[in-house]
Amino acid sequence: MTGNDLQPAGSLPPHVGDVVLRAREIEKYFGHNHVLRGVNLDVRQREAVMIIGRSGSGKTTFLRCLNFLEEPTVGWVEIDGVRADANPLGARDRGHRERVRRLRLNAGMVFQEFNLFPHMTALGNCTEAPMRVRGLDRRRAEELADRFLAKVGLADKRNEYPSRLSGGQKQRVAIARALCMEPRVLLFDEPTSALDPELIGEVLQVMEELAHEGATMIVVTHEMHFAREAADRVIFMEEGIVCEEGPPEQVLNAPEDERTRRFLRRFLNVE
Amino acid sequence: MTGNDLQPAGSLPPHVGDVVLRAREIEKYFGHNHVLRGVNLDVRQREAVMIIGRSGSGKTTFLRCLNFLEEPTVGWVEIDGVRADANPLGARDRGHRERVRRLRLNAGMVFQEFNLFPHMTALGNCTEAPMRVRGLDRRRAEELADRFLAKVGLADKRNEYPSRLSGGQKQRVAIARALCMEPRVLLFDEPTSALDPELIGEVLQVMEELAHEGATMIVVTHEMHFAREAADRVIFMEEGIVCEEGPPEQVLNAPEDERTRRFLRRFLNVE
Amino acid sequence: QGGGGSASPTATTGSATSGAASGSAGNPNDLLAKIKQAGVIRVSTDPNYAPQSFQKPDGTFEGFDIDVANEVAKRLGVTVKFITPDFSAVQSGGWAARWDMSVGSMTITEPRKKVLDFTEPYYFTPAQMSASKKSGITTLDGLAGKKICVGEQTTYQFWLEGTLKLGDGSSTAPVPQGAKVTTLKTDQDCAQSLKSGRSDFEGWLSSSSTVDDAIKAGTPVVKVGTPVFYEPLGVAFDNKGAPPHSELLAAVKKIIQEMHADGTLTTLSKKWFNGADLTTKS
Amino acid sequence: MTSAEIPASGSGPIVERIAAARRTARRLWRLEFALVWLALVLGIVWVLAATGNVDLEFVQTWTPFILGGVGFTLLVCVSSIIGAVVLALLGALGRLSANPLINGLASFYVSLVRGTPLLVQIYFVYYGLPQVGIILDALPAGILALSFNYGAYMTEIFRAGIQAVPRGQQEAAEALGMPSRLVFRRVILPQAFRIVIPAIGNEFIAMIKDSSLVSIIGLQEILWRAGTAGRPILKTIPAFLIAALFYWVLTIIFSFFQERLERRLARSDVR
Amino acid sequence: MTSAEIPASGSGPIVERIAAARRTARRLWRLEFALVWLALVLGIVWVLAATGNVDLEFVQTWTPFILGGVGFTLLVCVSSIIGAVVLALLGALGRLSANPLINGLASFYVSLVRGTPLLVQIYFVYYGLPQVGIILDALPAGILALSFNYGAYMTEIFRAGIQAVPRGQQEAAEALGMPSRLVFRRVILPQAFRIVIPAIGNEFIAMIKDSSLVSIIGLQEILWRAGTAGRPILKTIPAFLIAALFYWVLTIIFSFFQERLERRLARSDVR
Ligand SMILES: Nc1ncnc2c1ncn2[C@@H]1O[C@H](COP(=O)(O)OP(=O)(O)OP(=O)(O)O)[C@@H](O)[C@H]1O
Ligand SMILES: Nc1ncnc2c1ncn2[C@@H]1O[C@H](COP(=O)(O)OP(=O)(O)OP(=O)(O)O)[C@@H](O)[C@H]1O
Ligand SMILES: [Mg+2]
Ligand SMILES: [Mg+2]
Repeated sequence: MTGNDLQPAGSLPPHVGDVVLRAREIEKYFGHNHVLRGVNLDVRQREAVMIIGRSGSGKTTFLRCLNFLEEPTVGWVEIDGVRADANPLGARDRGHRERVRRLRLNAGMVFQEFNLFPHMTALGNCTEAPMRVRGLDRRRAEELADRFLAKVGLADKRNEYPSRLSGGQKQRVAIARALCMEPRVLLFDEPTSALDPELIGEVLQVMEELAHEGATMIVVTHEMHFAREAADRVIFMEEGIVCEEGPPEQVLNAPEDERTRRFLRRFLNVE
Repeated sequence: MTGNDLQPAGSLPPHVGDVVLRAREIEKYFGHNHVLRGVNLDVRQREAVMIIGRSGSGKTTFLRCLNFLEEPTVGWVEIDGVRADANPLGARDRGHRERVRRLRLNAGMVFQEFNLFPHMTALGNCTEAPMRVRGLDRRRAEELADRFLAKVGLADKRNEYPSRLSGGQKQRVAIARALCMEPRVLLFDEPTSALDPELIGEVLQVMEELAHEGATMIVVTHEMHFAREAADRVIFMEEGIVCEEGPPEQVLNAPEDERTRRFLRRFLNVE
Repeated sequence: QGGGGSASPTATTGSATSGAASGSAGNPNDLLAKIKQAGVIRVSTDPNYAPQSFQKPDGTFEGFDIDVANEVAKRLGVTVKFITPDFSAVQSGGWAARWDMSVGSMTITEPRKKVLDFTEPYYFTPAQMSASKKSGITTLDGLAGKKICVGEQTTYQFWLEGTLKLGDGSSTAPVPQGAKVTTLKTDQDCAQSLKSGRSDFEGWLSSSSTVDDAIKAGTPVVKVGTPVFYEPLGVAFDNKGAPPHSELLAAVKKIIQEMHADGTLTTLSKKWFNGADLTTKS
Repeated sequence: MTSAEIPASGSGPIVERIAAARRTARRLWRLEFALVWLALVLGIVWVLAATGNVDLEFVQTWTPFILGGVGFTLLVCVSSIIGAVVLALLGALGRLSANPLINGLASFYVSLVRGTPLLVQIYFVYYGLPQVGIILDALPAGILALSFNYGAYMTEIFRAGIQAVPRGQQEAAEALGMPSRLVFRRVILPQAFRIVIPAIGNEFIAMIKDSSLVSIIGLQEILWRAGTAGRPILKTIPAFLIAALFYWVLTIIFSFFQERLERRLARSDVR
Repeated sequence: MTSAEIPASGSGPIVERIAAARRTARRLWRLEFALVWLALVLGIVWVLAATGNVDLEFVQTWTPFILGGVGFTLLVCVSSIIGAVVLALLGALGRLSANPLINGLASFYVSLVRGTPLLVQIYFVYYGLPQVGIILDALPAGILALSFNYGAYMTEIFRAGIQAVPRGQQEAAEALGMPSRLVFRRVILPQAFRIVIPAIGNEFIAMIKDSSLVSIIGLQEILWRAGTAGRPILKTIPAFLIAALFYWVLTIIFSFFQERLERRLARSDVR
């Protein structure tokens, strides 16, 4: 292992294990816009990390840098022993692309807009990558898919096309699709913000279960209630850096940083 | 006036005036789907009515029936003395269309998705209908528009095109656009649900001000906090009928109807 | 098809066959040998020109050119396969061996002789001037200063423009003073234009048989004057075609001479051109 | 019919009465529509007959001959459209390639072929290529020229189709660790195909008529046969009318199937 | 270039170094791209020269004559495109009309004209209409036929464009009390126009070449002049090449302006 482990602020919950994801000194420029200014993160097994912060603070960008959907300008990411370095001009560098691809195998991503494949059924969405990337045969891939579809409560929708699912159901299929790759870490970007209030419950419930069952996950969210209940650690970002970090009780109830306090005040006002 | 006034449940707040909007026995079928099953509503001047209810209960459909964007199957609506009757096959009936058009002049609508005209500036959006429908000359229309744009805090954005405005700014322009027709009643359909949490505050603030200044408005909303603070009356709909109706403290804190209780429980759980 | 074949004496056919046989003894690479081996000669034709070449409703070809081609093939001991490329491609040479011979009433002109090899003329078409009835013109001189319609890129157009050089060196009548040229896609389009009731031009120049047919079909025109020139029309070969074709050329030249001599061509001409013998200029 | 009567008259539930009235109205509409077409067709036939362009004897004699070109036209079109789709796929990949060599080749092809007339291209393939030793028969030459020509136009259609697949689809596939070839083949292409089907249908209809240009190299398709039949006897107009009728019928038949296909795809295409 | 060097070498802030590297790479890309085109053009010229198709004397003598057709082609195209746009607007309105008479007329027009070859239509206008007493000169006849033909295709483009304007735009305008004519003229049409500009550009490019068909009625446009110049001296291929070059240049010039227009519109078109 290359990186020296970071000492997380506050004590660790007892159920967490070894570090599975390391991100070091992640910086990201969009043109001259310095969006991430050196972010470090260690995530341990079975840990649920929630990232909060105001709009434009760089939360989404950071999450996308973790699996290189956005190429960081500086820094590196290591997931389960696969490390990829920032390579801002590496679009045509085959070695880099292959490293990134292997890194992604261990990082399941659930998008805000679901991004299900509309031409495949729920089952097809879940078996496509396991069969073609992990090389499972159809029978085993379908077993796996059925197991995870059942876990998110959609066993009976396995043969539906996405166009016939509700928003909450779509988001749950997206979660199942990510789970079917059996990744070490799950990345969620505001998984409920495209849903209407009725559907949010469905998805949050599944995520809470995942957290309690010990999935390792990093979640960008605006749902403070959810963060309070399901997070092992909350990270507050502002202008591309981590301002405050610690157990939810501490960050959400007794923030030390002035900016965190201001943010939470504004936020709770609206709700 | 045709309709006998309904007796609203609970006592009326002191600031309200005469009835300006009457809707009687509104029923609506989509094909065989009976979405509204006879809804009655009287709204008095300076009253702020909020409609809540679960997804699919018919809130949007009812609001759209009020200004005939959706043609009701049965019933009638009267706004400020202009009455239009349900005429489900009246698409080619000129008299009906003209009546509906006059009725709409007194009912400003603010859409969930803003629906600003992308090829006109904020000012253009606000002056278009006053000039061409109300027949104001350009100077007077612009005066009016500037006044309302200032009211929603966008005096400096008058010459911007919608594509260069944030979501909250767009929604506020949409409110100013509706205000420029100086309608008797304002209809809002979930005016904040297309906005991200940061932008919701902007819009709710403007609406709260409008309510306090005595605008007559009907708002479909999921923002319970907002309903509690700004509503004179809250209506709970379920399966196309009004289940419960009354001052916000009563409906939201001590609902009588079992369905309302269940809804509020679910809802507050999520938040 | 083509009753012309039966009109030819059997003896002539026999002698031609023997002549061709001696040719094949010559160069086995010559086009002639290849054609004989295949038993088929590919002949280009443009079936837009009755009575020289047109199609029957069943798709088979008929007309004067068709009969001539069939007779030539018969005397070579082979059968004909007709091909219908655009005329402009036939006259420009460079056939890429897609067809072997053109029996398409092609006027022998000096420029064409640079890219094509011609036989002697197998007949001559009189170029007949006509005038629309509406114009009231009845003489060639009456067309001075008037508009005359011709098919695009025809010898008629070149004559009107003063650039026509006939390959047999024969002379042509003088062009009416100040006549202006109007072109349409084909000769028939000129007739179609008049028949539709248009009056974009007063005169029309085409072959006498085309003019006759148009008059028969009700086109409001009258013939004016005698033919302004006689086009010599020959059988043509691509002169830079890949397989050498000198033996084929010689054989066909000989056959055309024989057909002139034994009256076959005269018979065919009379059959197709309302009894007129166009095998000589007269 | 005036719509006011409908809800009042008749018996049974209102929804049935409205549905019945709608059905009647729709049937009436279709009838009127059909009558307009009928009247127009008859009008055209009448004018043609009155001007002596409908010559029954000519029609009887020559229709089979002209009809003989239909098979030919279809053979040319179907082969060419297949060729064009293959070329267009390669072209679109090239136009989207990051490799300047491939991109340059593809965009040169599109520019050159779209920039020059089909007639010249056909002429060139048939009469020009032999100069460099490539001698093609008329049929393959015609198909080749049409394929290249339509391939260039369809390259742009495919490119637009591929670009219209939402970016999130690619990201979702990449996040699952799929290599780029697989992403293209399994995720992008199937969705792009659905998008471009209507445009490809249009091209096919256009090609049915453009294919008449191959007559310049001696292919006896419909229009050429019509000209040949009509010209020598100065009946070009009746002959062309027969040809036009065949083309029209062909496109109507084809449009019918195209619409059905589109509607089928549209059903499962809703995202 | 391998990308690993870039961030390491050079001085100044990393963002400058990356930007510089990107610029270099982009410049190199453009250079390679331009070289590919240059090589292809030279290659074509070389092959043509080698096969004796570039005859400088012929080019010198005849280019001015063929060039004389450019003005003619442009005159025909520009007039026709204007006529086509007018017809297409009327056609699209008709195709969207609820009136069966108008709808029937419009759809008949589209079906008939799209279903038959342009060549036949030109022929018919020139030789057929005189039979009913309408005698047009070649130029107006050609423009009329082209206008009708392209008008039919563009009807469908306009219809799609109008239908692509989001439904919410119409509802917003109606809710402001605008009568339907005003809604169409002020809200729908301006937005539809922006949507269809690229498609209209394509049609114009196609028309530049299709206009060569008007030579059938003796109009001396580019291709006809090329044929006239080349045929008597048996140089059809060189003549056609000159014509093709003119067409190509015309479309390149036109495409350039079209792309600029599209880019300008795209900027303000973001909703
Ligand atoms: N593709 C991009 N190109 C240029 N700038 C971008 C891009 N994506 C994001 N940005 C900018 O980067 C900054 C951070 O964006 P980011 O999406 O990470 O914020 P966020 O914290 O996720 O906000 P939100 O809560 O609104 O989703 C913003 O200023 C944004 O404008
Ligand atoms: N245009 C339509 N055609 C057919 N059915 C419709 C249409 N619009 C709405 N419906 C149906 O009518 C019912 C009520 O829909 P409506 O949009 O009024 O609900 P809502 O209370 O506004 O819900 P939400 O809170 O999700 O917006 C739903 O069952 C819906 O499926
Ligand atoms: Mg974000
Ligand atoms: Mg709603």
